[in-house]
Amino acid sequence: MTEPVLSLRGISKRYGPLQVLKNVSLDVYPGEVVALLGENGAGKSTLSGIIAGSRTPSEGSMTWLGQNYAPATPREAIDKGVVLIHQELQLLPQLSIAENVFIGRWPMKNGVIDRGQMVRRAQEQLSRLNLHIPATRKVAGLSTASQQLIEIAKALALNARLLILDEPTAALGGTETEALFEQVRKLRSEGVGIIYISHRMDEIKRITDRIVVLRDGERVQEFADSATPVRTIVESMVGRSLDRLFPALPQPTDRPVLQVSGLTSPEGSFRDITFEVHAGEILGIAGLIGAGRTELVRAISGADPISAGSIRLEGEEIRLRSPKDAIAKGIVMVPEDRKDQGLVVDHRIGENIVYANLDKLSGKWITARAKQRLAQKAVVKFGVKGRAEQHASDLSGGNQQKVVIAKWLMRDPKVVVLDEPTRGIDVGARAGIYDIIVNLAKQGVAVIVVSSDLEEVLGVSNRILVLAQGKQAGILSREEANDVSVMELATI
Amino acid sequence: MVALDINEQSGPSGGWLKKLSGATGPLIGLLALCIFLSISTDAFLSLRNGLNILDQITVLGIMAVGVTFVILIGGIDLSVGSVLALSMMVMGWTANIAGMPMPVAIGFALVASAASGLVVGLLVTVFRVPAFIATLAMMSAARGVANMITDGQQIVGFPDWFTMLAIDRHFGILTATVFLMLAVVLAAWIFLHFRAEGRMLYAVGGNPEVARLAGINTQVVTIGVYVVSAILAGLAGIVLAARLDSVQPSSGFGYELDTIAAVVIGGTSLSGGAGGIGGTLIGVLIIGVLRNGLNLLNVSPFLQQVIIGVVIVLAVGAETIRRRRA
Amino acid sequence: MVALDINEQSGPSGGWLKKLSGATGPLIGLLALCIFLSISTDAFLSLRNGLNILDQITVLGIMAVGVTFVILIGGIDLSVGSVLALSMMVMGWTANIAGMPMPVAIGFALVASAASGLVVGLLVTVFRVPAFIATLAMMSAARGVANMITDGQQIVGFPDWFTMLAIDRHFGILTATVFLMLAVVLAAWIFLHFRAEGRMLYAVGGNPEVARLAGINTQVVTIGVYVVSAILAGLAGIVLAARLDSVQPSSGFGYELDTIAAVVIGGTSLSGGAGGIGGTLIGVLIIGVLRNGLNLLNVSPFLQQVIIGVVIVLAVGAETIRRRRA
Amino acid sequence: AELKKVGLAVANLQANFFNQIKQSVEAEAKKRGIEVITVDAKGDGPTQVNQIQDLLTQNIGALIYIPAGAAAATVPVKLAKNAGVPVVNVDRNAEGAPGDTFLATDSVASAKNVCDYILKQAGGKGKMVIIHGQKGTTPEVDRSKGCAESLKAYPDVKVVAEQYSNIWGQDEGFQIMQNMLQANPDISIVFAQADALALGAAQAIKVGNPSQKIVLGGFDGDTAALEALGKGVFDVTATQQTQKMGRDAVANAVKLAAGEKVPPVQLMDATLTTKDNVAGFIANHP
Ligand SMILES: Nc1ncnc2c1ncn2[C@@H]1O[C@H](COP(=O)(O)OP(=O)(O)OP(=O)(O)O)[C@@H](O)[C@H]1O
Ligand SMILES: Nc1ncnc2c1ncn2[C@@H]1O[C@H](COP(=O)(O)OP(=O)(O)OP(=O)(O)O)[C@@H](O)[C@H]1O
Ligand SMILES: [Mg+2]
Ligand SMILES: [Mg+2]
Repeated sequence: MTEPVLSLRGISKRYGPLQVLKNVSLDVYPGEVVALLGENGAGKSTLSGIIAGSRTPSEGSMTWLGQNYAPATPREAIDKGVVLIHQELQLLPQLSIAENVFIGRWPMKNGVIDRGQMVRRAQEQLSRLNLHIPATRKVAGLSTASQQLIEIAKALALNARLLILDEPTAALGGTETEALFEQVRKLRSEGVGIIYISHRMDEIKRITDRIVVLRDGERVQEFADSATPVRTIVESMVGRSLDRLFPALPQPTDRPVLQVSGLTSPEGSFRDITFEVHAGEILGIAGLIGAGRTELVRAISGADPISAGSIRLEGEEIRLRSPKDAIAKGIVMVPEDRKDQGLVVDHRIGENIVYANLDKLSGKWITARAKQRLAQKAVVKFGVKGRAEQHASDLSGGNQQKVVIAKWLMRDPKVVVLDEPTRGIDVGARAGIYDIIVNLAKQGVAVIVVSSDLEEVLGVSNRILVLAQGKQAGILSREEANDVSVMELATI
Repeated sequence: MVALDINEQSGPSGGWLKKLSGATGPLIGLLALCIFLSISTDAFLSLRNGLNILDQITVLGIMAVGVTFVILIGGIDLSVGSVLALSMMVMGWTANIAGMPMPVAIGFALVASAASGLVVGLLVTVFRVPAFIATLAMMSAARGVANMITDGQQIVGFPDWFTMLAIDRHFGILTATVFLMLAVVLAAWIFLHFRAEGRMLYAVGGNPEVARLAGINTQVVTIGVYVVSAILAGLAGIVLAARLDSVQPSSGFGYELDTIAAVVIGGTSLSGGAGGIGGTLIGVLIIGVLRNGLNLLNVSPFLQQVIIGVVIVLAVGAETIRRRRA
Repeated sequence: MVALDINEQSGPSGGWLKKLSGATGPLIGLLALCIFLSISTDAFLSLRNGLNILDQITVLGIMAVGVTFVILIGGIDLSVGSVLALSMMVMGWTANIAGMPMPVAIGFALVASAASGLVVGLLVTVFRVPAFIATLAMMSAARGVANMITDGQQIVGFPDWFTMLAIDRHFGILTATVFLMLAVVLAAWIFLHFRAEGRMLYAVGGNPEVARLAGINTQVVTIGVYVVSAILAGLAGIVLAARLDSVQPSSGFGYELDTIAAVVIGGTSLSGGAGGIGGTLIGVLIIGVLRNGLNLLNVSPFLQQVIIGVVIVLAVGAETIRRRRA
Repeated sequence: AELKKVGLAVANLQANFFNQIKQSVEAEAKKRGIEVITVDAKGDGPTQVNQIQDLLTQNIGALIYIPAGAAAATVPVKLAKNAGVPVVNVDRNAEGAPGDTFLATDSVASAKNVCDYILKQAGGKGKMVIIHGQKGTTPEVDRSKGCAESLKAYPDVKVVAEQYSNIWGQDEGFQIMQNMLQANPDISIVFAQADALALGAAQAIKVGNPSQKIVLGGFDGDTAALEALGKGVFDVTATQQTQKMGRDAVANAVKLAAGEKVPPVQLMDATLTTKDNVAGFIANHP
């Protein structure tokens, strides 16, 4: 066998008293795709950061092509050919796509930036990913999916010898994921070493050669064969057996809670949408990226205005001018972007939970104890791994997501909208979130789940509304719905 | 279990000190300053001088409370000095030229202040003018109006009971104006810590979009905060009028930067969402004690400017170094 | 393949207007102002008055370039007025009291300015003092030092060739100082648009963490920007000295807010990462034309303050409304 | 009692006029072996009240008070009297609470002299502009009044524009003059109410390079301005006797501290200064 491009030996990382990585060793060979799996908070991103020079290990050593390797800055790592696609988007919204793709390494000619070349080369990278947007456009206002693809284009433009992809597909739909895989396979055949991090098991099986599992910062197991049954891999990740991902759905009642008819957005991102959700029912909303799902549910929860149509709650027509109106009436939304819309990440978990319940406390004295009780109850009830007085930014993505859900469910809502509820969340935690969703339905709540993960919509929905380019393509019952029928409607 | 509303900045443990929201560094600075001055001058450590300092910080203290609110929601207010002047002139004109009773004059002054705050609030929320620009414009406009009321002239001489508010030391200790400042500080502290509306400021400052999606009416909060800041600036103007027994339209020139400095020295973050009143009080005291001390030390006026610059940096830089160690 | 994003198709087209990055509203405001003044006063629309306005904005224009850089990286610089005074006094002292040749004096002045910028830059990066506080402290300290150089006295009378720089209109049009300002503006524009270092400012201002991960040395960029801003403030001080044929330590008082206002009116965002020199030039012109016009109209000084406030808001608010329509 | 320590509260050290008084007070006190504690209000009235409180805390024997702000505040004098400290007001005096004595230039008369001079120089006719100080301040009001009296005798002089400065600054003078020349190219007489304004205006005239001769008068007798006057940069000023004011202030403070009586108002002339007599003032400022 050839030399590994990168070897890690005994890497540990501590944040104060918290040990995030323990004695991790890993080799990556040219032309292979290594899957790095683990629960939220297992230390995958931390390890990636260490390899890419954005964090320094507390202990341990690395070698790069046989040489000692200890990058002090991301720049050093990039110069060697180690490229990391971060889990969080790292784009500058005010600059053009082309400038983002070449950030910090803009092509120069005669001492000035060669804009012509820059745009041309950026455009090439975009088309490799089937993204047909002018590279001169500003990043601001692009959908999350497009931004994620630009992030990938940024890495592709770097001629990496080792590419780390930290959950690149969390914000992508099926077609975009295919385009990405094609590029990954191409790089692999060119001898690039690849570390691939994802929570989507189907992807892991399709694209990776070898699976390394981290648990609580330790390397617990390696599966040389990607044909290993998912159940085995998952058990190794979570340290216990997970009998099923999706719980049994309850039978919905025939009492409609939310009725939407002819709903149209002012910008036309969705048009003439009509459906109803019953008490105890879970309605899935599926569609391709950019189909207008997020816009639709934002309008239902009062975050965006509508230009036509009506919303009825328990038979009564309601007008929503702001999220405040919707919340007061019992409609709450878990937004798709937890960092920008769901949480004040610099504030404590407890404070974040209180923020969603301030109207209940309004006019009364908020004592520390009252807040504490509310927050602690939420933390315990929804199994957040953390304490109420911790900062939200200290939690892993999955636990942050649970905090967002918890802050709303403390209100006993009538309608709960969840937009991409398990984006970036590990299988174990995912099962927990599905349990929460199904429990809500059991208690008679009307639930709407928007998801780009087809398995997920199929698994938790009583019925599925499919959107295609802003139009309602159809509603499928649980019996009618399968990946083929949903995709057919979605690509109309 | 640890109390929840401990400071917004650092770890979960710790006692009352933590309530100061990241102002531990400045607090240490303040104490060091006081110890140094007590040793190096005779006059500093005396009840009389302490009371003088309290007198001297009333105006700054009252304004700083309003500006703390503004900075907490991630805004900025450059208009407080001018609104203070506007309030003074409205009060002086109503009382001494229109001849109405003092309480009515004070009422008018506060209404005029509130109105300028409302204009700023509407500009910021409805017309999306950046707070820096909206309040800069108000700084210019309110000063102009204050000047126009009497064509730039001052007005002297108010009823005795009014000026006595700033002079009479009740129980031999606190003047009514100092008492007013302490009451404002206390009320603001309670409001921020224990009222839902107070916590809303932190939410809006932390992330306005998250706050809006959480059902907080960010526009109302923002407008309210600018109105309160302007009213407190107006109140500070009234206190100043009592202290000077006169009003003049050039009053409060340059106070906006002093006030913001006090708030930021006290640990409230200019990006919003973190900080509090306790820190602001420390910031105000640092500025007050420093000015008082430099005068007592007989430092030449030009050197004073240099020292003030250095101490401001030390007070804020100490906090950074303390945190880095932790 | 399904088109990804409807709005994302709107292309790269758009002419030179787009280059002004969000300053179209202010540009319209500037034009409206000029048209109004041309109609309402005879004196406004003449070559000579145009050249006067250019003369009058040189100092502000040069400082605004440096402050644009600072605001682009998400910082703020309150020290420019004081650094200007420091530079003037260092130059005056070196030339007239130490008796060295003018070019040496100018060199010393620029070195002193650069040093104060370096101190600010180090405070901001290494000691993590917020830029607002670091530059506020420098504002106080540099003013104090400027005063101490001559114990508050002014220095009058420089060589003829020096003062002629601000007087002699070469080819009957541009004085050397106006030419210098235009050169600074042009160089800055080219730097920001075409040099990698210029684009780094946008990256650091847009998101310092992203910039860091992309391998940009944000600390060096930040320090460099504060040094350049201080040097330009010092250069503005030299221009002012030539213009007034004298230096005094009170010069430049309050210029910091004027400068920031000009930059922000020109569409550069106070949160960093967006804006540019073209907009700043428009902002500087709006302020210059407005002051000139109000004087030509013989508007009373108090009313001028009100009008300036209103125009600032209109210039910035117009941009918002324009964008909302679009 | 013998005066050992005197407090000096200056309105604004950035103004040359006040700075000269300060230096004179400090020099005189040093000669007499008296300690001076100087504070600078930077033009802000409330700051000055604070500073005077601090001075009184240090048991000064007398207070030399140059009031800050548009007009004098009464509170500092009241505070000092409460503490039993005698007060020498300089330059400005507050109605209702005057100091024990008041030293100042007779601004109205001196301004009249300056205007008389420039109007005569201009041949008693022509277009005139006035650059005022900060609107509403005592010196601005007095100097306007003095000049207005002078103008009564010259019906052929037409005042075509008046503008106000905000901080009595040189660059303001420059800008205002430049704009005035723009609006009225044929003016021949300028009265600038302070030397800094006059210096700025002179520079603007130099830049504008008009065909007619423009007569320019200032006020104050700032050290730098006197030198400029000697070089013919402008035509006339009224030199205030800052050195004498400083010396007298200390002398009066000493007398008051000893319990002696002094006159409540002591006005002194500002000497009309032109190129002819300026040399003496430069060598030895009055
Ligand atoms: N700067 C930090 N300070 C303290 N703790 C941190 C810091 N960064 C990460 N952690 C902690 O380190 C642990 C590992 O985090 P990491 O982001 O590497 O997890 P991950 O495996 O990538 O999880 P996910 O699947 O959610 O992305 C978590 O418990 C996290 O809370
Ligand atoms: N902030 C924005 N500014 C401009 N256009 C936007 C913005 N956000 C979304 N859009 C556009 O609105 C359309 C619908 O996007 P939406 O986010 O609703 O799609 P979606 O089906 O929810 O996909 P996703 O999985 O990305 O959330 C897309 O064309 C998108 O580009
Ligand atoms: Mg991760
Ligand atoms: Mg979506």
